[in-house]
Amino acid sequence: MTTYQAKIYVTLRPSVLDPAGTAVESGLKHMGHGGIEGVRIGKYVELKVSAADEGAAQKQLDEVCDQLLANPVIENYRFELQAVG
Amino acid sequence: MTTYQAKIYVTLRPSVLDPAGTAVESGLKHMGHGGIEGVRIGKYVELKVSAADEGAAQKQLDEVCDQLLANPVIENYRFELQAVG
Amino acid sequence: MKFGVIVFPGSNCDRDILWVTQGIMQRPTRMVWHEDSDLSDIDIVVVPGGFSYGDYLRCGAIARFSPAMRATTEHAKAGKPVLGVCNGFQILTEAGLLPGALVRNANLHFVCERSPLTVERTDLPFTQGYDQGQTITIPVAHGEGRYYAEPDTLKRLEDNNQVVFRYADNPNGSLNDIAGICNEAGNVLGMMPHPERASDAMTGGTDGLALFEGLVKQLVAA
Amino acid sequence: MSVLASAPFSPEEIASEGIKPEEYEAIVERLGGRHPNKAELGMFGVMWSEHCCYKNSRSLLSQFPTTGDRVLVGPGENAGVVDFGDGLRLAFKIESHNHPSAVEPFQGAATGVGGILRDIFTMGARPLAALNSLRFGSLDNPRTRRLFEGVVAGISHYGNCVGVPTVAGEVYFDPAYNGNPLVNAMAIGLMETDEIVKAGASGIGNPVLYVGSTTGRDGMGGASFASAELSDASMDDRPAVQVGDPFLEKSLIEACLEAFKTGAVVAAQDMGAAGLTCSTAEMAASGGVGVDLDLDLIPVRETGMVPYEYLLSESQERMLFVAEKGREQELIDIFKKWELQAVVAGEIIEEPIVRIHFQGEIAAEIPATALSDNTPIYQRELPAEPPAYAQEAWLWNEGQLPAEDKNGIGGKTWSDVLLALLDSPIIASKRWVYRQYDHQVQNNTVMLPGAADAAVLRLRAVVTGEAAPHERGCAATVDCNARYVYLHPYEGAKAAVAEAARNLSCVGAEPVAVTDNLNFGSPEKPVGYWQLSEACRGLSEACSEFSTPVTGGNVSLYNETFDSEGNPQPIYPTPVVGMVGLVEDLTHICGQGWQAEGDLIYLLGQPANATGGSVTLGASEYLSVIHGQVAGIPPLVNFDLERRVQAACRYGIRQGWVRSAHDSAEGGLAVALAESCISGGKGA
Repeated sequence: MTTYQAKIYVTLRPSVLDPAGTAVESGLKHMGHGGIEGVRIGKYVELKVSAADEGAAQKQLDEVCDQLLANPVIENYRFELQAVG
Repeated sequence: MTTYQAKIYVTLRPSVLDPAGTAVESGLKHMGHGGIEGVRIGKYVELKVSAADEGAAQKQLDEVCDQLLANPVIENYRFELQAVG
Repeated sequence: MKFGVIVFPGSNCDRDILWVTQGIMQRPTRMVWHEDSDLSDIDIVVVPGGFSYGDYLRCGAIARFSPAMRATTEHAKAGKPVLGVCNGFQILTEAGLLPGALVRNANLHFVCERSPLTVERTDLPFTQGYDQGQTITIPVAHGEGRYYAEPDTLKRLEDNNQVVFRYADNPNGSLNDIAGICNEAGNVLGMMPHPERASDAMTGGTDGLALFEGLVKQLVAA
Repeated sequence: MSVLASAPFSPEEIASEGIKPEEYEAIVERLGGRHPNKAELGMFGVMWSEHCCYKNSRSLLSQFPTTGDRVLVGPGENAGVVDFGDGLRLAFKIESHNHPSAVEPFQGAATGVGGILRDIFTMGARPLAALNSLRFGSLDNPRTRRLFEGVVAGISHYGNCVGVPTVAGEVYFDPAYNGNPLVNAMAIGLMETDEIVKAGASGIGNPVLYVGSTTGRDGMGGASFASAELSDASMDDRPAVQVGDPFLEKSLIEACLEAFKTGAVVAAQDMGAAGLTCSTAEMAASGGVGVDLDLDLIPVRETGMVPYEYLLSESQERMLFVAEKGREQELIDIFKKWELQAVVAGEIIEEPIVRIHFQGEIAAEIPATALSDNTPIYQRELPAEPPAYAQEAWLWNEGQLPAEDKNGIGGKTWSDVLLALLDSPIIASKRWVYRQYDHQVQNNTVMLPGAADAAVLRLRAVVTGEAAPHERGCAATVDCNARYVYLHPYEGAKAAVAEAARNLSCVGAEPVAVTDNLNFGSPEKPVGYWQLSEACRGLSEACSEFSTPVTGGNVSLYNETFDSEGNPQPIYPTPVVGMVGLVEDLTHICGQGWQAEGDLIYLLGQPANATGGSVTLGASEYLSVIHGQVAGIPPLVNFDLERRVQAACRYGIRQGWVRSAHDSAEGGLAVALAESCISGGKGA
């Protein structure tokens, strides 16, 4: 079994309104940071998964993301895997 | 002026209790995903910043993270910049 | 002797405080819009509960940069009283007027309850109306009220006797059961429970009124 | 050649808009013989859905009593308004967000709260409180638990952030709702403007103002979706879920009330289900005028949207105003202060049509009434006799129960029975739920959740902070025992109104008016229509008997789920009754908990062993939890006795003789006594 460090990025689907992003963007403008747009806020998850090989780790991670980490109705996800031991 | 696509990762400092991460970890165990530990949940922010050059973009982003996106008492941040136009 | 209540677009409890200070105590109170930076006519600044700027990112993260909050920082530096309630407490920590941070409740749920608190010190304008160690019941209503600070900050708080209220039945996992703290000078108080919701017998409980009355008595005497 | 054959759309395309073949022919006739284009077809599809035009229920709703000396605004406006004396006028309404909550529980429920709050402040009233009525499948099903947690979190998020206290409600769990939860949200507000703001447009040439949030593709076709049966396939309708922004809505409340007080707003309408289509059509039709609107002027959040998407989008937190010509800039400045969109997007025209422009061309042109009043109305036939399931259930009688004696029944002692009842999710404490709602913000909550049979609120102008020149308050409740309605729609519906009135009387409030949310299965099936028709008959009779007129509400039909073999399962017929009551003097009210040792306990009304059908174990929670049976005829309502008992209870409270009062509902007398003990922290 190998342990992999996973970095998962869960983001709102483009067509879904992002109230948090809008609020931060207008807050930045109030603070004088004019040159910033398109603020979108999502979740960043780190975890360790031990699996037979990278393929198995990927398969398990897909399941974990679909079932729990991401809400397929309004979110997309992608992840990076790195063997650590 | 160049526009840079920024990807910012805001994570809780290790010393801070992460109830959301713990809840996800125990949820995964209930769902039969035994081989997963060390779940930590943070924020992932995407935005576009237009600046004279990469150095200026980096400086502005540090300010934005220190002032707003991350609370230094409980969070660390890092980001990646990529020129897009 | 005038109260000033700061109003952010997302403030919800600003009018609840106005009801206590002006409706019940008949004290002049001005509602200060967040873009207004003139507090020269104000004796006691109150930063109320609510969701200042929608606070989806982090409670109080944006509010601290508003003109009214910059003026409040000067007000505090001049030794004048500042009271931060719930979101107001979060804003005071984000603005650096009080140490530590308020993070998500340990059970991940918003909690609205009547919470028993122990009064830890009564030598402050805010708490002179209570007895030392008295238990009072004040409503709490928050989703991010768990007080957190680094070990050394926590130790300094306890050593300097800056903990003002402690939960008798911790609703959110705050370290050392901290419900409310003050700065070293003792003129800035931040607390998660809502004293303005326990100041009117009609809506249950008056344990919170003594806090507002204490402030007025102190200033009128000074 | 039939109209359908020459249609520029395939039968599937027409059906996908929720339009039946004969309805398509009616559309062509309404358009003076020409075929609709894609945008117009979509507009008809959403406006002729049950959710918007009540085509299956309108004839049944017309029997409801809707007038009374306290009723200032009845059905037809965004909310009903009643007069509480001393210049206090209360706006209130209930609405459902059942289907969006089944697909995305958090946002579905959150936007349900956002929508019902908009119905209140669009009348010129500041929202004072929210209530909700929720129903889920059985709790041992993991999907139910996820739906339940998501819905409660969504309501908590939106209500807490917008600063409106959630003060009362009900939660039921029953396998009949597996996969099709019911999320009914009710709101109450206090009028702040002198004139009640109505939706009817007027004044040819007056500008039409679009205010609030930007428009995107979210929530496409929410209304027709709300009336389509939910199936596993509908899980792919994913983009049909709107996302709410409670922070923006809070600014919208302040901006709208400020705008109304200028007197420059002629009419206002919330953009709920069917967004721009519904608001333009209803404003034009109810004003007897036309609306000319240009989509190019609408602030958008996404690029490349086509008319179909603009007109059907259900982006949240948006409203349509008609402003007095010349004073629109005054209104735009108010919205700019609150950092909200506010643009002139069209004007009122004399011709009673809705004309939509897009990139210089006419994208849609439809007679306004064709969209909102002149819609198909279905008169369906009542089956000759009650369905088999009902007739069979009515045969049940107490003789069929196992033998019992003073110690217990069926091997259980009476204490075991009581503990089992108190443990049933329907009866058990709902503290886990209301603990997540801020129920004290605005400092007007006099009775806390769990402390009494209804919420009691102080009525005062929140903004100015002065003391109220009166001691008046309002009480509110939402009630419905759906098992009673399932087993006997007529008697069950009467019982729902009676229970709501009883709950108000138990806190000392006089019942005043009703808003109802009818959650039923498909009316196209005999059982579904029998349930709907009989329940409406019962509701109407009871509302007249208690002189609590109906000032509006909501209908959600086609609430059915498909089990794995694909056969449709209708939910329990659930006519939720939201009722508001007047508290003359806030110092003379009471809760449900015992107050002091030595106080005497009285049972008002029927003795425990009364006969004649008013006191029965039929359709009871006891029968279901202990004996696993859903059968029998529910308790019959005796209106005369009910009125006298409630009057005696209210009078006793007002004299200060009665120190607590509690109505006997699910679980009967034993549970009622237990609840008063738990609430008061004393034995009995």
